[in-house]
Amino acid sequence: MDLRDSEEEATFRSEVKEFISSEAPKAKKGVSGEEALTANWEANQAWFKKLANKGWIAPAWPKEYGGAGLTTMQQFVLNEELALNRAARPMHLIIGLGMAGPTIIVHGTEEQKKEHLPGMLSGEDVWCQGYSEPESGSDLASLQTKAVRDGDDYVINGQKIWTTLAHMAKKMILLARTDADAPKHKGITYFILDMKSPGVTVRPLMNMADTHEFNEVFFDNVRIPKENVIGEENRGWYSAMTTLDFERSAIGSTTGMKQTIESLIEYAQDHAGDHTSALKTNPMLRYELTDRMIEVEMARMLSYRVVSMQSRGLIPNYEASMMKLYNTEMNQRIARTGQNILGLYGQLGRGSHLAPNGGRNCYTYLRSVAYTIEGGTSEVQRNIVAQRGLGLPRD
Amino acid sequence: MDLRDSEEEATFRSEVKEFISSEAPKAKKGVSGEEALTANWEANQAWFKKLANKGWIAPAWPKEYGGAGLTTMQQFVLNEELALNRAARPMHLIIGLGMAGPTIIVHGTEEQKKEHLPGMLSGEDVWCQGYSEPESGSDLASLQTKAVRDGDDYVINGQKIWTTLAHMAKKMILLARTDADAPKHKGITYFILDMKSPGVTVRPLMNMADTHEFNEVFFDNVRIPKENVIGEENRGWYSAMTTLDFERSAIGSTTGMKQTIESLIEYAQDHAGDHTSALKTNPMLRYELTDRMIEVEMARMLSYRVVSMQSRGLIPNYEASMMKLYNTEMNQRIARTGQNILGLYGQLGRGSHLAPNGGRNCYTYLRSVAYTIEGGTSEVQRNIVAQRGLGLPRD
Amino acid sequence: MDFTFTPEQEAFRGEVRTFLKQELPEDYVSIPGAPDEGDYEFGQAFLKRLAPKKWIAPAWPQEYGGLGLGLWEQVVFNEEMAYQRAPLLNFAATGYLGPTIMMYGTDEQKAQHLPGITSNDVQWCQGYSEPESGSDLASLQTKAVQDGDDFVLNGQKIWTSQAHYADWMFLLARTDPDAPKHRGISYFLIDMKSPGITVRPLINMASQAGFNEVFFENVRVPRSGLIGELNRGWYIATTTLDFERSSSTGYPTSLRTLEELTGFTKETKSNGKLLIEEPLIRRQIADLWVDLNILRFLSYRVVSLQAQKLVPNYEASIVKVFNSEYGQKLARAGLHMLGLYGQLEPGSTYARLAGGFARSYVTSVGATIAAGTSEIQRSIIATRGLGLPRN
Amino acid sequence: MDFTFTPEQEAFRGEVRTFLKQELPEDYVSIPGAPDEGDYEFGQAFLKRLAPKKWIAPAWPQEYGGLGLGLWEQVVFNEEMAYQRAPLLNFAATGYLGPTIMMYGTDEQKAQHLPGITSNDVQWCQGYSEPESGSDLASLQTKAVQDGDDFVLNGQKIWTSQAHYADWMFLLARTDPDAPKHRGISYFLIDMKSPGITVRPLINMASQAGFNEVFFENVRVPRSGLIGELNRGWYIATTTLDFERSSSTGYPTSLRTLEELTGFTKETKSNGKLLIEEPLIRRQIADLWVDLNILRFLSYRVVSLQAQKLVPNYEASIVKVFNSEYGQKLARAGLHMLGLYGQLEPGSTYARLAGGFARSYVTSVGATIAAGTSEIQRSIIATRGLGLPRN
Repeated sequence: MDLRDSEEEATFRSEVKEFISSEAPKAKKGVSGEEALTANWEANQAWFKKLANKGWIAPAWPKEYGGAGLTTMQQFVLNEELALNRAARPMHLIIGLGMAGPTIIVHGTEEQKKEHLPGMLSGEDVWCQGYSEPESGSDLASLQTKAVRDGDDYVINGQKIWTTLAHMAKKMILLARTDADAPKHKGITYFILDMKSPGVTVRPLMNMADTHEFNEVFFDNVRIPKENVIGEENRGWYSAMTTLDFERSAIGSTTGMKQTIESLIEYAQDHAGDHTSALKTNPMLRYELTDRMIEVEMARMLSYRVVSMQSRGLIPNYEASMMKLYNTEMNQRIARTGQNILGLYGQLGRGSHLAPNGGRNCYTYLRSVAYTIEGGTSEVQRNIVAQRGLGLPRD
Repeated sequence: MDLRDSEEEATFRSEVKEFISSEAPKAKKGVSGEEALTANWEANQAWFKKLANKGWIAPAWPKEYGGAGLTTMQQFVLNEELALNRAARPMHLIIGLGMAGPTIIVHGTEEQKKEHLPGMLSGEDVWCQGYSEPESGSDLASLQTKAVRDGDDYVINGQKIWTTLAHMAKKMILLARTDADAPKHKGITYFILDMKSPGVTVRPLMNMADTHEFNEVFFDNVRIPKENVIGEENRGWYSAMTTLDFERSAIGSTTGMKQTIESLIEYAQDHAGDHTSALKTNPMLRYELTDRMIEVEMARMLSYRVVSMQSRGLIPNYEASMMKLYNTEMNQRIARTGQNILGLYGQLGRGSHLAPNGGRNCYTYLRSVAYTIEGGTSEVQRNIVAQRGLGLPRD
Repeated sequence: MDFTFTPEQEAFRGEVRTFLKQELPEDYVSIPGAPDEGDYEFGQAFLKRLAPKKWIAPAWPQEYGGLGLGLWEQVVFNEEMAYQRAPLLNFAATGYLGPTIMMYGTDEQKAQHLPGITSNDVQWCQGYSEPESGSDLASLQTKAVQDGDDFVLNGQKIWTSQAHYADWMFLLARTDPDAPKHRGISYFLIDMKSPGITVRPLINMASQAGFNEVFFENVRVPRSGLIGELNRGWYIATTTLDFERSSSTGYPTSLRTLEELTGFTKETKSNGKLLIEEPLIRRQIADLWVDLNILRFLSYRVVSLQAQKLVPNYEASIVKVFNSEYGQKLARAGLHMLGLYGQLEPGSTYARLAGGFARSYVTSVGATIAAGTSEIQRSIIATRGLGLPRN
Repeated sequence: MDFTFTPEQEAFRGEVRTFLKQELPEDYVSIPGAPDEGDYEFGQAFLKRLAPKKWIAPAWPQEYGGLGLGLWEQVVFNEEMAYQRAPLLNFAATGYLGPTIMMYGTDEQKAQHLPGITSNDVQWCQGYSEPESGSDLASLQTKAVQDGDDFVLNGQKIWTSQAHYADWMFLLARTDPDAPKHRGISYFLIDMKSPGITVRPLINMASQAGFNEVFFENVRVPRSGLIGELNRGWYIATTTLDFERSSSTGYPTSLRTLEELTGFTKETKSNGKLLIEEPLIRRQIADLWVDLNILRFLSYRVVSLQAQKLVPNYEASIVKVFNSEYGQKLARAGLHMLGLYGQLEPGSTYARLAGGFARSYVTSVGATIAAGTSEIQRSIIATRGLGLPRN
């Protein structure tokens, strides 16, 4: 057992560090995660280009498809260094690079690879994911959007919801029902949809942070040519489950949370005099911050464990659920601690000139609620831990 | 709405106060509840005699049966004053005065009343309750102890558990099955058992506080004469559900918890120098104590509500469950706060010369676990609140 | 001891309820937090109809435009208003300023200001907080310097709710910089149209413009704008701050919200099961009800003290802590139960329960901080309620 | 980075496990807390069989009676011992005293004391705490005054575990009352049979006589009983205190307990349903497992720092806080799940899981206080880990 970098890992880490320090736009302290992405959009686009040139935009993809072919541990080091140095990560490309790309590599034809992969690898094409529907709840496979064959096309009618980035996306990976009579997992086909196709309507869903992250997408007789079916008809559910050796330790988010705590401390020390809840005079806040710090360290251990499993060729299962559960609930606690520290100023929005740290904590406070629900609720994760980790009977 | 005493209540309160101050043995600060009962047993026996002479040992019983015939609100004032002034209450008589007595008054014959009530009213006879059995869990009516008619007697075989005071008791109210074929609630008979009958064995169950509060009681061909059946054969379950207008606000226990907090504060202020966790230097303890204080005040409101309902002739239902739930869980929190304040000394037992306050907090810490389970677990109480208070469907 | 309202009080409650049902449209939905333009106009129209009934400040004496309601009748009225979520717009004036003028104002001041409040013709805002003062309000720096018959005001206020709608402001300013901080403050009334006043909105995280900064640059206040004695403003203001801690609207507001949430869990299925059939949700709902019941009686206790002419002290702090923390707990529980839909803004097609939980999740943050943080309240309870030494 | 044990380490684990399975009887039940007479004798007999394998202190160098195990091998050994609940009786000597003598002792002292520890012939107790010293150990008052070649000791120690069984004690005493408090303390070894020593048991709430008070009345200690330099005892002792914070036995101990509790909920029915089918219990069990997994890796991180010859600092405090608070949480959860039976004493017919939860509920109180309270640990984390200013 050795929690240190091996010699190779240390060498790779230096390479990454140097690359970031010479090439990445300088980031502000306390900025991480989604913030780092949008804070300085144009500089970041240039930076992503450089990442792409090195293959580090798709670090896990095989070299033959334009990736860097990194090992899991190298990916981990890359992600950790990007986060530690507050370099922006191309999170807007995640659906393309992390889901659509790997699926096309495994199930796509040569033509499909040629058509779709380059735009992903250059960082130019934003993709979105059309899985969730209003009635489907946590049982995704119950989706109702229909695709009916008509000549060389399929005609799509229906609706998706919670579609992140739909308003910026060029393409969508879309699951639609092609056989209404088959058992629910066996009548679904996996399509690639050009978002500019006639009949596609994107409508924003404004959340309580008043930001535009989610959309509804409506399909009104939208035509998709049959060349855009990935894999076999009616086997789309299984194609959608494909993933490459994607590094799952979430080390970037854990590191980001640690930086959030650090920025709160910094803020509290700078503004001890003029706030309702000053760190120095309020021992409760000291304890709260300390407990959050303990929790972040705990989260890091869970990240380490997951990457360690992956690097030994194991597939994290309930271990990843533990991490998701822990991280998202911790994120809410951090946001609340933040609000306690910032006092009345914490409630100011991003547009306000008096909002501390540009209103970032308030954004986290609002956004963190959904994290515990998206991608499997906390209760679903607990049940996975109970069943797979403890061998308890199914709920 | 008026939370103050009415004129009549105020007059009665003065009478009680005066009586306590002239007649009750002087109690130590910080002593309440079960402690007050056992702390000074002989002086307390004399005091209970005086209470009995005034009829205040059975305040709710009708005057014709030797009670004081007090209103609910007067009982409440009596209980509150006893607690506020730390006067011992005859808690060892509760099964006789609160359960057996009222049942005999309603369902008993004249002979039964003459035989059993005087010993209760004089405070001489301790009673215990034979309801729970090892296999019955929270479904009491599933009891298996059998009573078989044999001439003028019934012959009892079986076992009871969690029988408080069985080792001191003269008589037991015993539920036993007389018809094994009837539906479970309809084959049970209500007996009075002389604890000195041949075949009765009492075995202590020592709890983790190393105190003897619970017992097992075994019946091996124990004979009970038929005169000791209360009410009809096979209708015992319904007799057992009888209660008189018993004051249920638990104001004594709430007041006792407040006194526990006060004694912790006193202790902490006196011993600030020589403990691992001193109140003055540890802001966390201040906050903990404050939160416990808030909670006790909240519990008092629930007590007031219950007595107010009763005094209007209403029967507290889910309101009493709320109180039970809240009080017992709060009691655990108070005990934990106490342990945090007492530091290493908190772990010393009652026999130890260094144990603070005679080891009382450690006793509460150990005993408070069972309170949330006895008399309906917290989950049962929550379900009553959900069903009856909120009209939610049954679990 | 008597825990019931009298038949007369219950009849009054019925009257208020009937009136509100008539006056608030059936599809009326009130969203917590700062009112937007439409909310504000709707609220003003509603208050115009309350005024003829003398229900703007029904507890005030009749000579000042109220009905002289008793304390418990006022509780009944407040409960109904809060439960029906009737708009409350000039609360600072009816709650704090009016009683202050009645107690400390001259006859001229009473005649000038009280009728405009009860007729709802004049809107007020409160100018206490300043950027540098934090939780120690008495450290305020806005200065008022005597100049002939006037005072000249310079400085800045912050967190001023609805300043952009207000006609007048009542505020605290320092009139003696050399005195100990509590003894150099005076209490003023200022016409918001006076030259030198600038109002700048602060956008909160729900993108509402509810709070403002207000800047004063050589603003002249005539002597008639001074309430009570010079330099006694701190003591005048704290008398009325005690009213805020003991407000009795927390319980009915939460009652309505919890009723709706409970209803939602009884009607909504998730994965084929009613939400309320989930034991974890069932447990959470039961616990929320237990706490709400307690909150109710804690509030009544404070009123009962007031009815005995006693000044609620740490008892009011307990209500304040419990009420504001309960609001946060309820908002979080609600958002959790509503799932992803809970986070949508009010007005969105998919928003559940009109988006109220998202909004109260946002606005409940301020509640544990405004008017004395929970920490300060706990400190009051520790020293006054428990007799602990000061921190 | 590599999170696996080597095949050699796993083989060693297997060897330890096999040995323990052989040596501990099948019906062996270990109850947490202070050993009673029977437990103590059983433990001594067991240690007698460990000694020939040099497993009393396997990490010590071979010259002192150990095997010179590496750090990770020691973790493996400790994990197996803790998981099998093997008796640990002379822990203060193997954990703290031994390393101290190796680092600061003379060759004579090493020769005199180390072999007795690894052969398990000499039992030791630790004399640090005093009644008045509270959490500030350095304020200790027991005095040692030089008198010819001896020191004369007067004073009192408290919380001295197993003093009634011990042959020797290592303790701290004040040798210079005029120096600043940390600089006037020396580190002594004392034969418990010396005239003037009185041991008095303290009964804990589980009615166990685990702790003692120890009184010294003119006890003479020869010069050979002084470890290291005069007046440097505080610094000698704190070096070894760091070992306690980073002990790696918390995880395997809790693992065993949680496994048993989980097994219990899978086998036990209540009202016709398995306990584990109750969603609230299911959730509690899942959360306990998540936390336990974390505890494991937090512990390994501390070892990893030590393996790099770094001194664990706030990282060890995190483990201490988390471990002791986890123990309390687990004990409470267990008692809750066991129902009324949970509260019965070990040995009772109805006690479930051998009454272990009742006992650990009792003993877990001390865990958050002994060796630096949770508050002190949090304070270390705040200042060293977060860079916050001191309180």
